[in-house]
Amino acid sequence: MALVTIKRNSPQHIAVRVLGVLLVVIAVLWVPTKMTTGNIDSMTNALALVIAASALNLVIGYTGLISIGHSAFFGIGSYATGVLVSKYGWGHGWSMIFGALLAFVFGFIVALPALRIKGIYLALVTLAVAVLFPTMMKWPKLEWLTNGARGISGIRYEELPSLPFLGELKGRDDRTVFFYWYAIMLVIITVLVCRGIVKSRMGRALIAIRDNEIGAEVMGVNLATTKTLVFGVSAALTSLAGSLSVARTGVVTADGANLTLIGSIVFLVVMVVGGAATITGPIIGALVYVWVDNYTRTASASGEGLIGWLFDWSAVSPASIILSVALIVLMFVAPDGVFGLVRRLARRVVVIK
Amino acid sequence: MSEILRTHDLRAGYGLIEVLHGVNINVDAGEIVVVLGANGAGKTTMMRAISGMIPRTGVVDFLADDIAHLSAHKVTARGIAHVPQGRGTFPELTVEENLRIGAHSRRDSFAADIDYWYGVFPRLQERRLQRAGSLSGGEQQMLAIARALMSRPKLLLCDEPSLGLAPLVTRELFEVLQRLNSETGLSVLLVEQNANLALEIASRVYLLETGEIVSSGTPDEYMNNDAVRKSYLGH
Amino acid sequence: MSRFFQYLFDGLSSGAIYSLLALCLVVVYRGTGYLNFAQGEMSMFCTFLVWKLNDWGMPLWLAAISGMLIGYLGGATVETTLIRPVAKRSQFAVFVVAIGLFLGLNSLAGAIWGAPPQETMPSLFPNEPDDFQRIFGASWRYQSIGILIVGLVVTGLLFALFNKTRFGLAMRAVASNADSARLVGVNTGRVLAASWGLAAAIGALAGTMVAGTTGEVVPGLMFSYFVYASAAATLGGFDSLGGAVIAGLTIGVVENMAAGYAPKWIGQEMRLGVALLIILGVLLIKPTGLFGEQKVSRV
Amino acid sequence: MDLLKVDGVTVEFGGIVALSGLTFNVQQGDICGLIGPNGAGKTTVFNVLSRIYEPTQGSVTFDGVDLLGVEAHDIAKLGIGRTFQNLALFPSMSLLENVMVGAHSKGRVGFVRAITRFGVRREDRQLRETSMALLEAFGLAQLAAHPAAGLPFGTLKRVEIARALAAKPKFVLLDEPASGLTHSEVDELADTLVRVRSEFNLTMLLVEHHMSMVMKVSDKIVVMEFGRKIAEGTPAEVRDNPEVIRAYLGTDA
Repeated sequence: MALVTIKRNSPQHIAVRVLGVLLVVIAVLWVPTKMTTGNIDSMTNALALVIAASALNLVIGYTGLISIGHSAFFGIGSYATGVLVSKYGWGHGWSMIFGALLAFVFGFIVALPALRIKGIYLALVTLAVAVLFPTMMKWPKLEWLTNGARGISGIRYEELPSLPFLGELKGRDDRTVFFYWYAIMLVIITVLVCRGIVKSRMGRALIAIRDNEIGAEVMGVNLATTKTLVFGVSAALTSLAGSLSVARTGVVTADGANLTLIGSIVFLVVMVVGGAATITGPIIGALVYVWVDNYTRTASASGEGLIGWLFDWSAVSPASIILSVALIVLMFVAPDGVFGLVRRLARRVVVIK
Repeated sequence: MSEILRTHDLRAGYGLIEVLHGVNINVDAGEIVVVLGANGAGKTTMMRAISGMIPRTGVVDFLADDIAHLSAHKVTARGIAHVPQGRGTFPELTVEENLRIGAHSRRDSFAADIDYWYGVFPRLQERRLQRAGSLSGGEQQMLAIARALMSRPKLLLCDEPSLGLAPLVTRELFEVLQRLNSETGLSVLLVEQNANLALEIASRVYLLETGEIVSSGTPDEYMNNDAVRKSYLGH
Repeated sequence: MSRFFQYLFDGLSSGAIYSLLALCLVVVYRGTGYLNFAQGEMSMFCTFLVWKLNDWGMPLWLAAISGMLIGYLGGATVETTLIRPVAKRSQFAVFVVAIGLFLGLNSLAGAIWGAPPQETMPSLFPNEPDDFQRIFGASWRYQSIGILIVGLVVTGLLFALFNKTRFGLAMRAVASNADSARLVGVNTGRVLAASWGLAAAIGALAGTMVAGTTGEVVPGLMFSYFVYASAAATLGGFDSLGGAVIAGLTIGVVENMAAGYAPKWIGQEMRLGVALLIILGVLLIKPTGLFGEQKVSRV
Repeated sequence: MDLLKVDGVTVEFGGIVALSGLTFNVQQGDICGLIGPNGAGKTTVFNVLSRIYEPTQGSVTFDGVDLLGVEAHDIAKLGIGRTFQNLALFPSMSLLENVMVGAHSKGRVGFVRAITRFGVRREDRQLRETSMALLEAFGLAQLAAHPAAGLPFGTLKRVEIARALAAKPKFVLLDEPASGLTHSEVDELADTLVRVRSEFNLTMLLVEHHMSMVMKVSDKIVVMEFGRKIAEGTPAEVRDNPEVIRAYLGTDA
């Protein structure tokens, strides 16, 4: 069957893993030193999606609770940072922590209906949350806080921590690199949190809930606390992505792409395309997503190549069309996403026993 | 006697697991054939394979035509009615609607048939406008059988009709089956855990174990066989 | 008092559209157990087609009927080719495909017709400034009366279809117990395709009427209506046709009254918020909706 | 000593009575058989004991604790394990992980410790070892890494028993453990149950249709019909009870 068989924890296996980590480190270092400013910025954008999609993965992929309301948690992080930094003079770090706590509480509350209802009904609750959030932010009664539909702009970033490895914040180029490292740091936190949960008693409990709820309960899994807490953790992580993007762009508006239902859908697409219920999936998914988005945008604008020729008639960038077709096709050919597909192919060559 | 159903090397299962490992049975016109077997032996799977509810391989000859490739609704149209385990009535529909949908595969008028079944089961007529879900277990089983026969089938597949029924009701039910058989010549393939009663009305018996037919014979042979008595009759 | 009647009437008119779209959701849900997240986008896309046919010179009512036919075929095709094959795998796969359709149809419409200026859409009903009737001091526009009548007629036809025809009985049988429906000879595949087709056709009609009131067709045309319809279907219990209609009309009236009587707190901005809070409230208090049936789950 | 006391328990679903005034006790260390026709309410009893169904009347006492005051997820902590008639395994998990989830109520790592990795490795290592030992005891060690999905029914039935034992319960509820097994496997299972009972110092409530097995392993048998108890006693007593023969075992034709 497979060409090579490697024993688990043998020197070869450890060597393969070390090599893998090394490649990732090289790639991470390569981006800010060799890429153009625009591309580094795209990578930062991708990293924000990694955070949001990984967080969503905890809820959908592992626990099996459908949510299309995560854009609201992204929004909570965005507004927490926007409001606290620009109106109350908080530092970015503290605003981010506050946003995460707030999102945790909110996630916890949103998950409460999940204790009684399932499937589409839960999806509807989260739909309501996703649509309600931007509406609330534009509500005239909250205008004193949120600036209504105008949103908050000119959020300063000078007070971000300038740790030595993050570099100094001087000039435009440095700023891009700075936020890249800032994002990497948050991605590492997110991945460690997700991986920590998944590879533990709680992670097994999550999958048990997804696979068979009654079985899980009889084994002693407390459905109520487990579901609400995982939703809370997921919401808190998603809000980090929101804080990050506000710090990066200095602007927050209620209709910003990631704060509306479209944002939730994008997170979902990233998660599914990469591969649900895996740690690596959302990372791959985000890279694929941002690459497709950028590539089709430039190709269709210049009318070059296959994309330009195929979508000659299109009034706007066909990125979403391509992604939605990809999403549907993936459900047919590789329901476990790109990472699942790669892993299946890799197992034909190497098997770890 | 003319043969109505014959399966040859019938295999079926769920997902990757094969439950039926090549079953060969036949039913002649006017017979009541009983299949005995333990829990999990594959009795329900066999019934579902014959009526096209699950993918299957092998040959299912019905009135000399191979129907193994037909989907369930076409099998019904050919003249096989299947009363599934657990009755399978439509709980949200009324009793009368249940009977009407039973005639779905027919194009002719069936009002007389409904009256006929109300005559056979007067309790159904009393409850004709009630939702089937509100009927008692015995009434639901009557309804399920009447509904199946609304299509005027040539063969009735009956999967554990006594499930959850009081002994008295079960006896009544079996009497109805026997009467239908003798009066209309309806052929029946019956799967039953309540082997004692089933053997009373059977013309022939098959024994199914772990997905294979291990023996066949007359009811008398089975009632006098000690091993069978111990395993399936409980005494 | 005339204000009250004005809000009541406006509410019934918009509620009729919510009801229509909610009926689409219920028809699909009853047959298959799925919420069609792409329902609003399917309506929107069909509405663009209606507009295009009309633009090419077809009379509007003929264009609307053609749009419904195209919608029927499209809906049935989507069910057979995209939904049914993945439905065997998991409910989540169906959800993802529906999300894919949502995104795909939305961006496709944007790509074809998205560039400004927005496309102007005529109304199916007389819609000149003086086309109204004054009753109880409220102005009843012919367009609103027309929508209300169409809503009631479609509801009536659906009821007749479900309760009086052989095919309707088969649809209800499939919804009640799909396995048994196959055993009595119902071609369940055809019934499922038909229910998606039917939902898409009604959606096309609803979209055409919505575009007629706003006067333009845009890719985001049906989104808020989809949310309202979800609220109505939730309130009604998702498996009850009557429940969906009553809930749709109720939501229409409630949000119009709320926006009208509390302009400072709710106003036009928070109208959608009212519908969403209804979803949340109903699901927290009675998860199966007001008219839904509690199903006993067995282990 | 009575470990379990079920007293006058009634369960109704929308007007349908699934259990009516059911009363029986199970002694510490016994294997108690629970038999009766399909639909008699045996699985309902299990679902009451696992707190999945709420009785409308009656009381249940386990080891001196009022069971009806305990939440479903705390039942395992009290020392009650169970298997399911139609399996409630976690199909995407390996057999080893399934058994590890079985010991969930014994674990201590929550979200905070999981994220900070405090003591996670040690807990997992211990769990892995005890779970492997259980799989070995049921002859499933070579399948430990195999996902539960796709394995034969009979095998999965054994996995469920192993999973039920992972939390070291005092009392296990076995719902038709022998279904899907061949006759020789049923005999083997009967021996395993008796062995496991003394090894783990267990009390068992056993629902089963294979009469030979129930008669062989049970210390006491409770017979049910239509949600009621119609007889109770030793296997020999039950076998000769005319009421039981009428309702379940059947009379000579």
